[in-house]
Amino acid sequence: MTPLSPALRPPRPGLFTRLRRDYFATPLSALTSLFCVGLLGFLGWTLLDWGLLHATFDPAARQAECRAAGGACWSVIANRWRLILFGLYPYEEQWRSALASGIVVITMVLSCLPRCWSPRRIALVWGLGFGLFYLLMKGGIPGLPLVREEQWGGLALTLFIFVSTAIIGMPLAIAFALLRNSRLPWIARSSALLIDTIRSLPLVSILFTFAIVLPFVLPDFVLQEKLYRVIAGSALFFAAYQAEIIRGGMQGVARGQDEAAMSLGIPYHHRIARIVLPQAFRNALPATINQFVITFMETSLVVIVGFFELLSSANAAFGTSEWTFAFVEVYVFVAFLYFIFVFGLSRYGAYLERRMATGQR
Amino acid sequence: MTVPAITLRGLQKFYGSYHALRSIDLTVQRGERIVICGPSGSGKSTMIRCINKLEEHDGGTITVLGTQLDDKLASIDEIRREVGMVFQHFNLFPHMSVLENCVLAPMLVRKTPRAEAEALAMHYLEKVRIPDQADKFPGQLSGGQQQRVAIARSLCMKPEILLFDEPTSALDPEMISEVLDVMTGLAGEGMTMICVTHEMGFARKVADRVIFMDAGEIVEEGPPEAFFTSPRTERGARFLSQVLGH
Amino acid sequence: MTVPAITLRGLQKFYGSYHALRSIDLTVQRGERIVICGPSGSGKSTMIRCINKLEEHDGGTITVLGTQLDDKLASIDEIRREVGMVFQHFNLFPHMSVLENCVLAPMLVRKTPRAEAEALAMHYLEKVRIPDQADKFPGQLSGGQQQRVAIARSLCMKPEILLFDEPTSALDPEMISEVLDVMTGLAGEGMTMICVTHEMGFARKVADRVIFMDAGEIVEEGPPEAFFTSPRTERGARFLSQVLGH
Amino acid sequence: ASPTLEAVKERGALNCTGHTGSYLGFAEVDDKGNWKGLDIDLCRAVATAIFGDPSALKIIPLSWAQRWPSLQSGDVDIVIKASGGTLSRDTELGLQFSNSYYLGTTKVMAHKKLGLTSLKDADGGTICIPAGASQERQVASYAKRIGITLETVAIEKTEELEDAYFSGRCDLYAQWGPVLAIARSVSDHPEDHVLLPDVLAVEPEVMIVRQGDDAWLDIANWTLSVLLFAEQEGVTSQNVDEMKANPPSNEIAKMLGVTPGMGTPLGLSDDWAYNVIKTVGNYSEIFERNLGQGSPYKMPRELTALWNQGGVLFPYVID
Amino acid sequence: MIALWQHQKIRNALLQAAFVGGLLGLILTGALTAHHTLAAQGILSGWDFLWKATGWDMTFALLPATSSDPYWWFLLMGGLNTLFLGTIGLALATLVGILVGLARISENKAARLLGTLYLEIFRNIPLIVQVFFWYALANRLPAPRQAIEVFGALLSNRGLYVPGLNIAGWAIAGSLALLAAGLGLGLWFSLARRFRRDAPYRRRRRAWGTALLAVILAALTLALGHGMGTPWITAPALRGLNIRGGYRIQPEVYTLAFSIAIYGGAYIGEIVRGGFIAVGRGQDEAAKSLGLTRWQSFTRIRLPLAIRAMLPILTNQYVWLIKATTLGITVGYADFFMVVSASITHSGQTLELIGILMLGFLVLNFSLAAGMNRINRAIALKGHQNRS
Ligand SMILES: Nc1ncnc2c1ncn2[C@@H]1O[C@H](COP(=O)(O)OP(=O)(O)OP(=O)(O)O)[C@@H](O)[C@H]1O
Ligand SMILES: Nc1ncnc2c1ncn2[C@@H]1O[C@H](COP(=O)(O)OP(=O)(O)OP(=O)(O)O)[C@@H](O)[C@H]1O
Ligand SMILES: [Mg+2]
Ligand SMILES: [Mg+2]
Repeated sequence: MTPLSPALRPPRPGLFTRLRRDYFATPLSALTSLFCVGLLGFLGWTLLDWGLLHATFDPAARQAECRAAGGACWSVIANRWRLILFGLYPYEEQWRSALASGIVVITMVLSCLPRCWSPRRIALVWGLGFGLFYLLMKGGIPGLPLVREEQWGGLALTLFIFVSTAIIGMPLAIAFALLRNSRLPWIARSSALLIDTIRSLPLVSILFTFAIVLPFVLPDFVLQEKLYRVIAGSALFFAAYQAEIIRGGMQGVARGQDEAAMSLGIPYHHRIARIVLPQAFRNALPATINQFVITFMETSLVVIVGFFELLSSANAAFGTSEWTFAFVEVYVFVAFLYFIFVFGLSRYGAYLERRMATGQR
Repeated sequence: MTVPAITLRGLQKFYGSYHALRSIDLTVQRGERIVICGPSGSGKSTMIRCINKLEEHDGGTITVLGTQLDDKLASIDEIRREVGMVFQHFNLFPHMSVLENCVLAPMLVRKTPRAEAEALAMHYLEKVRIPDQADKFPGQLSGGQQQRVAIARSLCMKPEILLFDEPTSALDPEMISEVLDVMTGLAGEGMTMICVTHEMGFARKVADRVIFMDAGEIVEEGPPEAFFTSPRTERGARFLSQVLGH
Repeated sequence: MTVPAITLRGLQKFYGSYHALRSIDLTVQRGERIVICGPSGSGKSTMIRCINKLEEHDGGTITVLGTQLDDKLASIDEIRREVGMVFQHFNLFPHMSVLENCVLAPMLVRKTPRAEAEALAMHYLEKVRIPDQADKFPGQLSGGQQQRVAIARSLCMKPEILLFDEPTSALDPEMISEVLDVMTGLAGEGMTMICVTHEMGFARKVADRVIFMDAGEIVEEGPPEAFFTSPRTERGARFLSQVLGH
Repeated sequence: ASPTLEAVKERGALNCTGHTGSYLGFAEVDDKGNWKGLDIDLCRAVATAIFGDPSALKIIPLSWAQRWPSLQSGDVDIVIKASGGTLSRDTELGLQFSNSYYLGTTKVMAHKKLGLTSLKDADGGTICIPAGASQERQVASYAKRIGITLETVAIEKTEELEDAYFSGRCDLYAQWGPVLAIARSVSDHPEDHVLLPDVLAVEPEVMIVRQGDDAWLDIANWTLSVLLFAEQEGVTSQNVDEMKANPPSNEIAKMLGVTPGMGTPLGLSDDWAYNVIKTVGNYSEIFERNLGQGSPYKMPRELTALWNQGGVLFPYVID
Repeated sequence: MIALWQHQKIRNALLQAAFVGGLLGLILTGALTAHHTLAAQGILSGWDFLWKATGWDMTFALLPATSSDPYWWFLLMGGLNTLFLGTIGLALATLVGILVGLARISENKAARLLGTLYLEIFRNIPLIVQVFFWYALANRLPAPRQAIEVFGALLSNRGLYVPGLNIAGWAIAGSLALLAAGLGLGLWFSLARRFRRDAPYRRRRRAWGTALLAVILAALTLALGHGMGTPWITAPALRGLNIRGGYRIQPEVYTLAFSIAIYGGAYIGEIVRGGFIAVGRGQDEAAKSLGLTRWQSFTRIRLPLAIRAMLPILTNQYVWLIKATTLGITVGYADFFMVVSASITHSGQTLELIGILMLGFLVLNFSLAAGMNRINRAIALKGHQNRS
């Protein structure tokens, strides 16, 4: 309110005082601090020692050299990274897979920018990004030989499954949430049962069902590539969870909002699209980000139905006589890849939360 | 103007087994300004929420601007366009700027082009004396300012009737007078208004008629001076003594 | 009684770089009843929250019942026992019945045996006129009743000083008078009270002194009649005209 | 008149089983993402028999649990995935087997420092076995037979399983012979592990198809027969062109399509066997490339040799 | 017709009928097609296999399960294993979660930093990778002869050996059951609606009385099961190749439980943090201004309120974590999913077994959710909570 002259600023405590206040306020707190710092230091040093100081980086090195050095054997990554990243994608065409992954990442980043948040822009970004991805990966036009879906693999496949799960699952989730919130009791009840059923099943069993059982159940003309069936299953699972998150968010929207819109004469679909959902999404943001994180990690479960996504490519990467010993390094590498994406997502979520906190009240 | 703005005949409303409105009869002429008061839980909000069908009524008839409200879906949105409502807690859309709040309904419902809707919105924002806040978000305004935006938002639909449900009771003392001023201004322009409020000063100055409700019934009605100075019922007298007491 | 109940000397408080209290000096004698008023954001809540150290102050001294509040943890808990506080939003513990709310602190802090604590609680619940609600949960009471429980809960600790932070502003008009009645009763018993409120009727009737704050400073203080009829400062006059205007 | 063959031809590719991850020697992925291994080469041979082109093959990676449902539902046309023929697979799952292409024995490896001479000494020990494979049953029944109790650790993924054994979680490791031998040969210290003499079971590995399509099974069987016959007669991918130009015998002439009659009854082209040998090689070439001297594993043929070299494999007569 | 459509009630009825009918139709069509396809392929379909002997041994079972036992018994044991691991995993995860959550809201910056690091690391790496990692680590522990000793427990690559009671298994099972029954009754007495009206002290007395009775009975049962003249407790010790005595927890079990605890702890930690944030400052300030100490305010006010705020989300998380046990297959823990999976390969009855798998998890998770909702309702705050 009243502008403050700089002379009136409170005195800033010195570094020592702050350290004392933050870390050593009471004996218990001091103990906790020491313990935490000690633990962090120990873990950090062990990791550094193994992963860097005693590690082998020479691509030509094999088991004997690596064992002699004592630390991590990054040679396996140097030799097998293309398999990990691209899976069974034809070797000469792997640039396409790399480019496609890049496009997905760019698309994701673009759609995370608040300035792209109008339905039309999002649709444009996604349509373009996804179309390009598909064209590059699948090919089948002059210049780009056809690469069938079962040859896709590695990071590109993981991204593809994740992104399409999200794209299909999100509208489905909204539909589920609205159905469950319906005023009509039978619709609300049966969709509640459906959602709860899907939610309490393990994802593996759903993937298994969609990949393997569905061919028995569906007439042939509905059946598509196994990849698309698996994506459908994973999207359904995502939708069931996300629906509950959105519903939670909708409960957080004051009833007065909907009433205000009603009393302005705004019809149902506009009320949902313009008033309720935007606020529901804000409320549900942390949970939504969490769900995305989980979904990204759970793409690794498609290994159970025989896809060469990141994790099974990694398995194949040490699954050869030369490298069977170096599986820890491969796992660490893959875990690191997952970590980058997921960490990015969760930091972005935190940023959004802060941004919205300042936008409101 | 032979058709009254609002006619309620034997209006009944139940919440489960709780009888919230017990046969309410009321006719409001166009241009009339009505203040409703009564103790908490007496059914004031319920009644005005029935008028634009935020609550379904369980018996009797509601006729608004000559149209009877029934189960037919089409008529209710048409009615709501003509009946504006201002809530106790403002209920502004927090994710839209003040201007967007105001232009949303005209653009979606009346298909007004954006430029025109914005001009209209600015006109009403000026009327409630906050044109300079148009680009802020509701969360950045004080309560009094928010309530004034809510009034402007309702006005942008050019409703025939405005309903107010305790528009000042969520405000700080200093802000109440801002909002009451705006409302008094509107009343002066001949808008049909029904206002639930305990601001007796406002009622005295503006109302054509004061309605006193208790336990789901209209206990007393009449011109404000008569009601405030010599309430006819004992219940009304007791209520007045408590509200004006401190 | 030579030791004053509360002495503030050059009290300073910053929120980040925002200067919320700018050198407040105030002495409250035992048995004195003080009403604090002032526009929103003027630092009223901040000041009384500093008195029982819900906020840390950044400069100056606070002396309560002869003990100076500093960083020593032990002294603060002792002081808090002697200083009760009633909040705008009651802050009852929703998972405990009314009786449990009242006996919790005496049993935990003063080690009063349960039977004795319950007897005491019932005594104060009678004083605030809701002994029959003792077994209900806060969520089942009206706002006015909740606030009265909050007062009883504070009284059960037999504090020397009671602080009220806008105790009636979250209440419906009818309930305000219930709570004000109880407070007036307390004042009559000689309790030391500091009360932030805009209920001018109450201030007139009860207060020994009215303090008017603005922008983190005490702008005016004096006996209520003098302040209400002829405020010395222009800011005070403006504030009064708005609060009393409608 | 095989519906499966028609479907495969219409699709333009054979759907054959791969592995999730890898199965050393039988299905591995090289640096460039290409499949190799004994099972994979057999898939390739069948694909070549049908299309004359080894690339008309889709390797579908499958987990163990998936192989039967995938075959039944038509996701794959044939299962060549180190799987043995069993009664219940034949009668209850509606499957049909080809001749055996590999004879694996289930054996047990032990840490040398335990000083075991046979499985009988290992009473009370811990044994690692692949989960959901036939070894699970074989170990159970063998242990019952010789009257010992073993604690089992069953893990689905071979790498995990072997890591469990080598790191000392288990005293013993029961596995299908070739995998066991390979595991030992690529371990840090092969000399620290001994193969126990016990043979828990003999498992004839077979190619598996759906029941009720005999003509399709014929194609699998004859592809295998041709590979073995070529080995028996000394026809290799190097000399097959010479042989075709001057067939040394009537049988070879017929096999290579010089005299017609080899293809049409099977619904294939007459030179299909020539294509197979030309592109994939005979059985011996396939074996040596993936498991034998040409591979890191250097496995001997043992039972999997031809009948005239002390093994049990044989071709049918081409007449 | 249009008039009919416009009439709300009729329209609602039609819409609902169409929706429910559509769903049912979808399920029915699927079932019929499956039946048709299977019949056409001559695949034996039915439930007879459930009574056949499996022919393999379960790696871990709470009750004996050998190769001559039928499939249904194995499936049951698998379900029990899932329940067993689920209980341990969820309990540990909750414990870790509380620690992490408290660290994250602690006033100590170092603890906050550690909590955040923990969260970001363990939440962001797929559980399957973590399971692989911990299992590999567990296998690299020293052999039994060089076992690490901690507080009388021995840790080796054959498992964790903890001192055990020298008491017959039936007695332990019986006393555990008694304790559980006592706990259940006690909870029921203190929470159930029908006892609400009683005075609190009487309710409390009854609850504690039941609990005490259960403890005494349990102790008696234990004494009965104890062999005369032998020591009560046996400590694990090295004999021959292996460690004997005490209880042994296999590496598969503890790695999996550990991984679930570590991973689930990260998520639950966030829920705990959310729960405490949701309590709002008001209650804490009220407690403070009554002179309650920080500890008293924490245990009496903030914790009980936080638990109420957390419970619904926690239910969700539990349901989700229970499903994480399906990763047992990666380390060879014979959980329900692994048994089903092995049964599929051995019996080939894919559809039936997948059906059983789904049914099992449905029952498990629905009853978990129902139980949690019950508790939630029992401790729900009374009346309207419209103020913070
Ligand atoms: N959704 C509801 N379900 C059940 N009872 C309700 C509901 N809404 C209102 N009531 C009850 O109906 C009665 C009338 O409520 P209403 O809100 O109309 O009162 P009011 O006169 O507006 O009171 P106030 O001055 O407190 O706003 C009250 O007793 C209230 O408890
Ligand atoms: N935690 C906080 N962080 C930053 N600023 C704060 C905080 N609490 C209060 N303030 C600011 O300090 C100033 C004084 O606040 P305070 O709550 O004391 O005002 P008040 O006089 O009680 O007003 P009201 O009548 O609205 O309760 C306000 O401008 C407010 O915005
Ligand atoms: Mg109301
Ligand atoms: Mg305040």
